[in-house]
Amino acid sequence: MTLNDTAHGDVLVVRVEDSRIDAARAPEFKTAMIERIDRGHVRLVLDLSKVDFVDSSGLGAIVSCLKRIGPRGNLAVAGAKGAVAKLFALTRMDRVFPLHASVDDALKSVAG
Amino acid sequence: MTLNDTAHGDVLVVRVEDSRIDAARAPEFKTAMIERIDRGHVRLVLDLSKVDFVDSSGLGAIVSCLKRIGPRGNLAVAGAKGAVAKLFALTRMDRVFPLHASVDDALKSVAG
Amino acid sequence: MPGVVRLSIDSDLNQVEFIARAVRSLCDNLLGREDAEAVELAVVEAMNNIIKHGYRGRRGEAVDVNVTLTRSEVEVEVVDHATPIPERIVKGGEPLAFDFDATDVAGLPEGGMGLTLIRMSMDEVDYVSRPGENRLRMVKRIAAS
Amino acid sequence: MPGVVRLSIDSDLNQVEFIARAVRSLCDNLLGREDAEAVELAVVEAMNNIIKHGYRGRRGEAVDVNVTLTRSEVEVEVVDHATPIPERIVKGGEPLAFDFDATDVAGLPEGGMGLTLIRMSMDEVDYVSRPGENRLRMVKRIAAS
Ligand SMILES: Nc1ncnc2c1ncn2[C@@H]1O[C@H](COP(=O)(O)OP(=O)(O)O)[C@@H](O)[C@H]1O
Ligand SMILES: Nc1ncnc2c1ncn2[C@@H]1O[C@H](COP(=O)(O)OP(=O)(O)O)[C@@H](O)[C@H]1O
Repeated sequence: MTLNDTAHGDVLVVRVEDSRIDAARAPEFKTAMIERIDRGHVRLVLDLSKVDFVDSSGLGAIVSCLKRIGPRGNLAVAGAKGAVAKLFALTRMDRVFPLHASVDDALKSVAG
Repeated sequence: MTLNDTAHGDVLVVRVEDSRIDAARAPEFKTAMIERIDRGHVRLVLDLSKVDFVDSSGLGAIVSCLKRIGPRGNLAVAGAKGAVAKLFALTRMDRVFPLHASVDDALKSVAG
Repeated sequence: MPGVVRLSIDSDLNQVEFIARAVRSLCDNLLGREDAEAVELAVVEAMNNIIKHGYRGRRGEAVDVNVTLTRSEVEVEVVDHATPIPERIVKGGEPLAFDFDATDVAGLPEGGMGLTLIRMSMDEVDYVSRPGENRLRMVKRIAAS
Repeated sequence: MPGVVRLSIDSDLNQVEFIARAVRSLCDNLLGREDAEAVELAVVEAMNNIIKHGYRGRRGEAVDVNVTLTRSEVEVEVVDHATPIPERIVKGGEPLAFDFDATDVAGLPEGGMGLTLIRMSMDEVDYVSRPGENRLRMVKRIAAS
């Protein structure tokens, strides 16, 4: 699981470089994200533009990150498309994570 | 196996509408082609532009057609690309059937 | 004439994506992109469940997937020889997995979504558990064109 | 961690394209297009031979294909329980299938090209025949990038 970090002011943009966040990869993804949150990155944009498949375990890991952040900050999702956007809609997690077409849009929504 | 016929003067252009000419389809393909030859169509252009896979059985069926035509006429191949063009090259059948990029080019080579 | 392919992997989460890719490629000519993606999701969720819950992460067991392609439907049958899904869960009626309060972050579900997703993604789902063998049969109908 | 998928079809030429598609999709991320096409051709030729010559067109028998994906190679093993390839053909040394006279139309080969194509398409090919089981193992190495 390769994650690419870019800081934008106090927001960290994390781009997932793998094409899948599935049950095999979710634990590693979650650990890597939690590690960033615990280092104090509580305003995050998760860039899923390179991801074309997420399963319920991957989605659960994303939800865990939001819980870890809690009231201290926020997590916005950018670039979800196709089957990935569909999963957020099916599970109604799009009510929790509004889907932003671009990282720029997501940055606005998560800025402190 | 769907074949699409277009007459150009005394040349019959036969376009293969399936994406594969493999061992499962070769007998039917051969029968349909031989039927055209036996009806007197001895100048043929075989348009493979929609085909993306031919195996040795499919190639053998094309060779059979040429044999059936014999010295009475000719068979030119148009539109072979990717794996199909590669098969003609690997088997050196490109010495027997020069590969024409377009049906127009093939028509010139086969005209009586 | 239907296409029938049997696929099999070890009970290892890392292998599931290979089945996913193979099943996708088998569906792709028959189903549109969205329906093929739905089948992929259902197959992945079913296999993950078997490996995580059925075999409890134990490797070295087989998970089999039978794919049948006809003019009217794609049928995927996932077969295992592990602990079955508990009957109360199979018979659980309408799933409430996604009926959560979106404003209560701490209460959001992190799991328990797989079976609901399977039901939502496919047109027919049935589960037959016999001693030593469980079969989850999932059907996606091909949209008339 | 290697990907290992077992695939199986009935001994029916109409089923071969499904294996071809599945194997293609498994190779596609690892091999370039040309190499993936070469693997597809070799697998199809091997399966056609088993069905035509090994099982003599008899349906209802299994043809198995094991695909192993590693960082360095794609290995495809085709397994059958039919008549083996005659030893004189396996040991036939360098194939002369394509050494024909292109100007002698009547003498052009219409068959006998499959095994030569398999050898040309793959980097390693070996064949092990034991009583009741034949294994054709074919390897395509992944080009260093
Ligand atoms: N193949 C299976 N074998 C045994 N138990 C299963 C299986 N699939 C599902 N279950 C049970 O059903 C529950 C709900 O499954 P699911 O909706 O996929 O969510 P999750 O896997 O995230 O818990 C699981 O927690 C498990 O107890
Ligand atoms: N799997 C097999 N089982 C039995 N005999 C085989 C098998 N594969 C090939 N052969 C034999 O080897 C010959 C050459 O095979 P091949 O080069 O593929 O050409 P073709 O299949 O067109 O004859 C076949 O004609 C057959 O006699």
